[in-house]
Amino acid sequence: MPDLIYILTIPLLPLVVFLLLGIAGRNSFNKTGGYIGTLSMLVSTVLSLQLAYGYFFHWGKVNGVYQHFIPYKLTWLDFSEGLSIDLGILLDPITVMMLVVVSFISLMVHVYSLAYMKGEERFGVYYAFLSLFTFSMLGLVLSSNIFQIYMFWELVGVSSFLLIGFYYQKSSAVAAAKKAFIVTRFADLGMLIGILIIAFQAKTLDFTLLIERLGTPGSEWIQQAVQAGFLGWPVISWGLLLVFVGGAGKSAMFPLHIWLPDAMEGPTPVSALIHAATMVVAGVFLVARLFPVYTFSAPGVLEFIAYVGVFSALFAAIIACTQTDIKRVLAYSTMSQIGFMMFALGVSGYGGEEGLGFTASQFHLFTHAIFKALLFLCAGVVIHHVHSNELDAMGGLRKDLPVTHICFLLACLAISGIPPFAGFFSKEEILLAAYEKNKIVFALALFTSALTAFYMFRLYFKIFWFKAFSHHGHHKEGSPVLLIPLCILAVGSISTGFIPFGNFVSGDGKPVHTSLQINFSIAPVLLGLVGILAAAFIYKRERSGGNSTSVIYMITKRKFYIDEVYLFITKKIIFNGIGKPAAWFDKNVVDGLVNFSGTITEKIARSIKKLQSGKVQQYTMLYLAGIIVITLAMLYFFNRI
Amino acid sequence: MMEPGLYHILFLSTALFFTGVYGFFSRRNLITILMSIELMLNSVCLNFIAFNKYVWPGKLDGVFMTLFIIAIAAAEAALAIAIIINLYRSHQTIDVSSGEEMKY
Amino acid sequence: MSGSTIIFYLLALITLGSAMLAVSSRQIFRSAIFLLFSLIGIAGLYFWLQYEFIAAVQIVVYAGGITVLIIFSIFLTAKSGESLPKQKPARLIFSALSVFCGAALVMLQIAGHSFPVFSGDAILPTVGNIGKQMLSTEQGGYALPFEVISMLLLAAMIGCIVIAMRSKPLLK
Amino acid sequence: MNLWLLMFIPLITGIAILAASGSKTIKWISFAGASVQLLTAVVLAWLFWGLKSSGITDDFVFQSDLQWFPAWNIGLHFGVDGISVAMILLTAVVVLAAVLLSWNIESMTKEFFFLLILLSAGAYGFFLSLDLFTLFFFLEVAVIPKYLLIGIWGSGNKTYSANKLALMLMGGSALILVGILTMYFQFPPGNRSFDLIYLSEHPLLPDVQMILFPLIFVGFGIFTAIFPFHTWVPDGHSSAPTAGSMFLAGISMKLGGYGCLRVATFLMPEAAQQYSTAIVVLAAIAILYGAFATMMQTDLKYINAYSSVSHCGFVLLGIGLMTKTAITGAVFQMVSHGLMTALFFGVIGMVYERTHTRRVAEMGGLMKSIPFISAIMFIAGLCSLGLPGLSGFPAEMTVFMGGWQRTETIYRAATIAGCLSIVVTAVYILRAIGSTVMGPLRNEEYLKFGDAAWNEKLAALILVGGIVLMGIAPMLLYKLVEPATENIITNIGGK
Amino acid sequence: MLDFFIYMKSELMVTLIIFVLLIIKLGKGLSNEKLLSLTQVLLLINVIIAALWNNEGSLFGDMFVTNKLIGIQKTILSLGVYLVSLSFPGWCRKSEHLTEFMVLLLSSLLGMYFLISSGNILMLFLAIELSTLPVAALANFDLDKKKSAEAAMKMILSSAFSTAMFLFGTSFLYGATGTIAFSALSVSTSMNGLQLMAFVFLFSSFAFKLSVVPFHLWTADVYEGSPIPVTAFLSVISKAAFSFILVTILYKVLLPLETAWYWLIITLSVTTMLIGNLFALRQANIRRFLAFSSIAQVGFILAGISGGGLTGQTSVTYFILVYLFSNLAAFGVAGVLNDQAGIDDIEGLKGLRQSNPFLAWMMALALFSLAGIPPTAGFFGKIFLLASGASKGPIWFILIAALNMVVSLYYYLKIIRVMFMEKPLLESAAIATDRQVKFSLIICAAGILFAGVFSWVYEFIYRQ
Repeated sequence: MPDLIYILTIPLLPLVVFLLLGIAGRNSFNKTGGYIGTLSMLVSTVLSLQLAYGYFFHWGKVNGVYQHFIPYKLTWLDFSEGLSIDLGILLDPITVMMLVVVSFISLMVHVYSLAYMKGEERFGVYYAFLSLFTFSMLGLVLSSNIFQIYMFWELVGVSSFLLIGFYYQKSSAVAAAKKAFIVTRFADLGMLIGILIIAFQAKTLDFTLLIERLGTPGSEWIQQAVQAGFLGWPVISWGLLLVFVGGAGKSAMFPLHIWLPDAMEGPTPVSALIHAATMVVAGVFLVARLFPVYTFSAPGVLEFIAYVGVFSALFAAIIACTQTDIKRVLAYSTMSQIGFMMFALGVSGYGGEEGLGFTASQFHLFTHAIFKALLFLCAGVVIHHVHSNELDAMGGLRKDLPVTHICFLLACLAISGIPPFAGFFSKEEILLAAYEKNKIVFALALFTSALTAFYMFRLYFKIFWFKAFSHHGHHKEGSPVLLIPLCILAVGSISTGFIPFGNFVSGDGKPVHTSLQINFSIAPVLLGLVGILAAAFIYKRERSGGNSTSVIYMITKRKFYIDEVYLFITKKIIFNGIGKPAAWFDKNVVDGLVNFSGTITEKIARSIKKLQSGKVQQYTMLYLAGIIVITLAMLYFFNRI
Repeated sequence: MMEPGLYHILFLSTALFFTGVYGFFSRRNLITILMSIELMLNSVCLNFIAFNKYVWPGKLDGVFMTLFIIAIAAAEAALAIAIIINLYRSHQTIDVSSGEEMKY
Repeated sequence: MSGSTIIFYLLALITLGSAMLAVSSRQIFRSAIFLLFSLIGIAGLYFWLQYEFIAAVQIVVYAGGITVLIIFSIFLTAKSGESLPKQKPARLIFSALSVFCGAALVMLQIAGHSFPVFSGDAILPTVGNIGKQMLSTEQGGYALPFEVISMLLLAAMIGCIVIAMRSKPLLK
Repeated sequence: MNLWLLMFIPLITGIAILAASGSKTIKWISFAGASVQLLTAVVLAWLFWGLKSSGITDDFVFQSDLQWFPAWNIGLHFGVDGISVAMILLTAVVVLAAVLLSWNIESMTKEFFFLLILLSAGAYGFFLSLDLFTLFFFLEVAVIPKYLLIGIWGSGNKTYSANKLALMLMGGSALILVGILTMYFQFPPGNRSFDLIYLSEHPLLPDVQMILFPLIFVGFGIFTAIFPFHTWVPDGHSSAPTAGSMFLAGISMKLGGYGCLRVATFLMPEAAQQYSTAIVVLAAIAILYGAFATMMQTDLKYINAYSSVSHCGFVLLGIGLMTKTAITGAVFQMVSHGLMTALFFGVIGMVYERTHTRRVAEMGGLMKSIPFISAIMFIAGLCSLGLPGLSGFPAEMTVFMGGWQRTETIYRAATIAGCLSIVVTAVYILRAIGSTVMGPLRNEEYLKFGDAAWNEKLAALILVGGIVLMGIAPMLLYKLVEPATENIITNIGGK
Repeated sequence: MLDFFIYMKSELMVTLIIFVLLIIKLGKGLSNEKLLSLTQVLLLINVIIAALWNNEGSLFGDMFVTNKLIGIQKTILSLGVYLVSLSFPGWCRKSEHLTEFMVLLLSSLLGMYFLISSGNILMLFLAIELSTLPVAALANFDLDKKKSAEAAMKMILSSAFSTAMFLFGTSFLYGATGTIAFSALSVSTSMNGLQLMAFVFLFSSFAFKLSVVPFHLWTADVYEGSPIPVTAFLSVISKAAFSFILVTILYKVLLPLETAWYWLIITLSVTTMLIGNLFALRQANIRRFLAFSSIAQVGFILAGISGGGLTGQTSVTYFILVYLFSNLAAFGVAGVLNDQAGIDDIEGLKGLRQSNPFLAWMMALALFSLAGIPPTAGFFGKIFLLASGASKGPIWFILIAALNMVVSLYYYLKIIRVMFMEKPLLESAAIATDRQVKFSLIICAAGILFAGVFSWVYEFIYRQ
């Protein structure tokens, strides 16, 4: 094993760039900031690839099992005996895989943004934020400590906030940024409490130790943790459930998904990077990271995850069918795909063939990152071209944007699970894993998969077909800088499916055999094709979807009124029900008491002013009265002795 | 009736004292108030003499107290009358209610 | 009932009676005269107690000095025959009440207290004894109070002069 | 190191201010004094560190004991442990920033800076003292100048606020006074002492503790805005001039926390154990209630003031939980909140000087006109909502971590309440920042604003530096504080 | 014989000054200006004499006793009178009867010397009268003011009443114990009905002079009506002297009644603080305000007295010193304002900071000291009083006392607010402050600032 300390440079390079551009990006590096950022990203990517190569092919495997390595660890903050936040690097297959994904997609987005964001007033700042995000995300995937993950989790959240709110003068962007941050923060609350619970049960925050204690079958730690109960569930289950809530927040699982569509207010490359490929899969990554713990300490939670995942997948797919904003459709599709990854984890077992779900989930994560980034970047080109997000403003663009058209089509095929594109392989594995474990989940997933094909091609047709193009004929497709990333990603969408993923990534580090089962694949592929055809049929005419009056359509279009429910809870219950009374209470009761003590004193003072009547005889009468009273008191108290 | 003795004199002087106090409280004319004070001081003198005579004749403390009280009473009365006369000049009355300007 | 007893009660009656009249009479001049009677009554009691020197001082200072001063000031400040304004009944009642309480309290305490019986040689309050002690600086001497009271009288005199001999007319 | 140095520098600065003339001179003198003090504080920390790492195990070092009132056995007993050093550093930083941000004070400059320095002297003395009387003396020194600062240079309903602040704080110190006097007279004549170390070695009877603990704790608690005695905080902070708010929230509220820890808990461990449930409940109420009340505020200073109530609740929570981790967290939170809130108030002051309003609704899009100030405000806000990498995060997390070590339901519930507040915090901070710094530009006039001047920049950078340093390297502070909390914990017999 | 001169040096000196002044008056007389300077010089000498050669001893068969503490107390009184003579040159210059004024003032001072040195009830009585009657006359010295006449009337009548009460009580004490000497009384008093009653009557007279509630009612009216130097004298020097003698009476003479007077004192202490504070809250006149504030202060003095022993004695003496500086500074400022601008009401102080920063800061310092705000000496004074009270007192007592400090802070701050935070009514021009007043104020300020922090002042008193 080589000296791995150089891994530190992978996340630190973007950090340095962030600091440089953050401090001086506005003035000195506003123009050149993009190039600095891209260059550093390139270095990071190369290093990641090199690491991945080394890990997977050279030194990572010992005795046929991929090992955990902790090449670097620094105690960042001590809490107490055994509990400390360490900043460390944990290398295992999923880390390395994620490292590659993050740095690679980030590089693509960096390059793409060079052209896309050109001429922005805050170009340098944009790259600073992008670098901050990349740093945080890299830090997240490298984390060796559950609290470290939480830290980077928060940082990721804030960089997402900054990037969504990049157009800070747009009220909707600010609102979306706030919404994204607050919703995920709320989820993080769950994660935090979950961490507290787990830390208490395992007496450690370190992943390696944690997995050793709570992720090893039959360990006494598990027995202890399972014994203590709260509301009928073992405490550890609660803890893991809460941790999952954190993951669900970032990964936009129902019902914490509401921020994701709004987050599309950010610049499109940002959506590609954060809200499609990397950050939103953090939840999946987190569950995968703690997978042994889930499996052995709280299998019930895992089942729950499966249901949440598949429901989210279906739910999002349904909504995606009716949305008219290109980016929102993609956002819902992202949500849906993450649902796939989630339930894949949920139906997975640990080790051997049982662990297919795990591998499939990670595989899908990998392929999805590539084709979803591609979709977004294409969408960016389209939006750039028509200056609108609305599908109604588009149509027939295949002549104007030939490269984009092709790339988009490839990506759509990939996501729809049409062989031989990348999505097919990963999705197939997921479905297989679900089929073996849970038939209900499998059925829903199958349906969702068909729906995916339908709405993706709805999008595709609406953008590129069925409309005479007239108004935007004069634009060129864009600079090569814009197109190169598309092409690279398109190649990725085609080719990555062929990677024997199971050899590299699995729950226990041992290879999983993932052979393609042709007879199993027939159904999903056919269903996918049906979806595509349906889309082609329905949307070939302009201004289709005339049945927009039907109730179901309306409900779907309004995203099942989830936003309204949230609005009701926040505005009516939290603001008016708690905040206002609290403020009122403070102003009137607590403050009122303070003021009241003042007024009452003044009142008393005023009411006894008559004592000082100005009449000398009254004074002396009081004098005598005083003497009499005191004498009586003295006689009463002291004369009896 | 009993042979008069210490207690008789003490009761007498107490009565006298509180008669003075009553006068102090109830009169409106400043000079009559002053007169009431003289009554009170006199009763005290009587007390001292009675104690000196009946209880502590070994020393003349009571007598000296009385003497000095009488002297002080004179000085006090003189000063009080001067002040009252001055008040009369400024207020044109010696009713005690004239001096109620400062209050509360 | 011996003569001495009769004399005591007579004196007591004069003293207390005229004192009460002095504090209740509506005629200020009469009040002053009743005060004089009361003071003379007390002087009589001193005589009865065989404290002749004190009795003499009482008559000279009080009856001769203070009463005259008061009468003069009555002349200076008001017409002698004029009857005094009536006090508010509430004030009278409260005064009487508080005074009654006070007197009752004190008298009860006096009645409840047994004073010790003196055994030893009594010093007679003769002029000689008083004079000797008054000027003695030794233990039991009263030279210092004597000096102090001289300062007091001086101060009182100066005060009286300044206050009573106001030269300027009143501004307001 | 002679701790008297830390008292002399403000003293000399104060005298120099009184002797100087010309507002520029006065400002530079104050600046110089504050800078030298900061340097001294840093040197102190350095030497302290050296001493600790050389294996000295004394709880308090650099002690110097001077008889002050021998008749009462009162001494000017100075000494520091890690907590005091941290607090002194905090004070030095905040005071320097406050001086810098008062550069625009033109009326009664001399008095202003003198009072500011006097306040700081009070705080230094308070943190240095190991004698309860001296401690109390310095505590009170640091009250009335605040009244004047608010009343004279403040804004809004200032007399009301100043009165409320002074009276409530003095009320608190009255309780403390009663407590320490009674404590003093618990010992037979000849053995009476106000000395902290002596008292910690001769604990009071539990019955007495049960009476005195609430007095002293509530007394100090008022300084830290313990519910329901927190109402001076919003009014006082919002009416105060910038430097006043900075000092109030940054340091003054820490006096209370420090006192609760150092006097109440440290000297009366049995009672502290008994009352810890009550403390924790009150703290949890303060945290949540403060946070919810903040949500409804529309004035930037009120927002920060109420959030201070909430944040200082963490200090009390940490102290009430009485585990080593939680107490360390409380100290962390004191330092963190001190820096962060001072920064926030400083920024609000900068904004107010330009916009002449503090109402959130009347601002918007400031990022466009004053990017530097906006960025600083952003950082302050992020720190407030506990972003990793800034100081709020380690502080809050340490408290939570410590809290969870107490297994009783009520402590767990309180800890969860604390956790919950970080969401609410996010809501109000983002609301505030979203509609001031971000959002559409409300007023074209705003474009004419000049961005931060050198003094503002310097002040902001100093504070941000502190925040970031603590945020990325909390171990530094931890190493400083840990032996002290260890000592407290051993004394009170907690975990 | 030398003893006589040394023990009575202060009394003799004051008598000498009185006679010097009278002789000058009998001669050609001097201009007020010169007379004032002369008096000031003589009083300064008096202060120095009072401060030096203090020793323990007694004269005239224990009628006159002195010791080091009494020496210090006399020094404090002398210093107070010296400061009073410095503080009100405006009033003094205008006065037609300055010699008489000074003579009466000094007579009263003489009375106070005898008061705190008295060893016998007769001396006590004479000293009380000697210290009170001249002040009653002085109260009338604003001859052309109605209020002054009213004040003098109220003072002489109520003090005559209190004298009668004092004597009435004393007569029974004499009757029950057969002695008027303190040394004999301290062993022959005992707890029985008559003596307790006699004690209450006797005590009421001290309470009256100290304006302890409910015997305080004359205070505000007299303070308001009297000439301002007299008010200052009354509120500071007279209170000081009577506090000192009350300590002696309670600690030494009436020791057998301690359990009784202890509870009386703390009850009255609490009542006095409360009532004084409540009345002070709503006063508009500066002098009335200071009157009630001084009543509240007396409540604290009583708290200190309740502690007993050396600490009680020391803390009371020390507090009186501090109180003297603080209150005289306040009265000094009030005097200047009254004299130069005719300001009598708190409203008149509006914006004083802008028009007269020196006066405003002096006033503020004085008020802070009165309120017990560190680092002024008032803080230490109050705390030591409370500590002395706490040495015996129940916790509720100390709690009420401490909370009363907060209430009192409210009204002191009210004045601060008026001076510092309100706009001036008119563009009131700067008021010329006499150099003497400045000097006096600076002495007071120095006292306020340094008598506390420099602990040797307290220690010095403690070690006597």
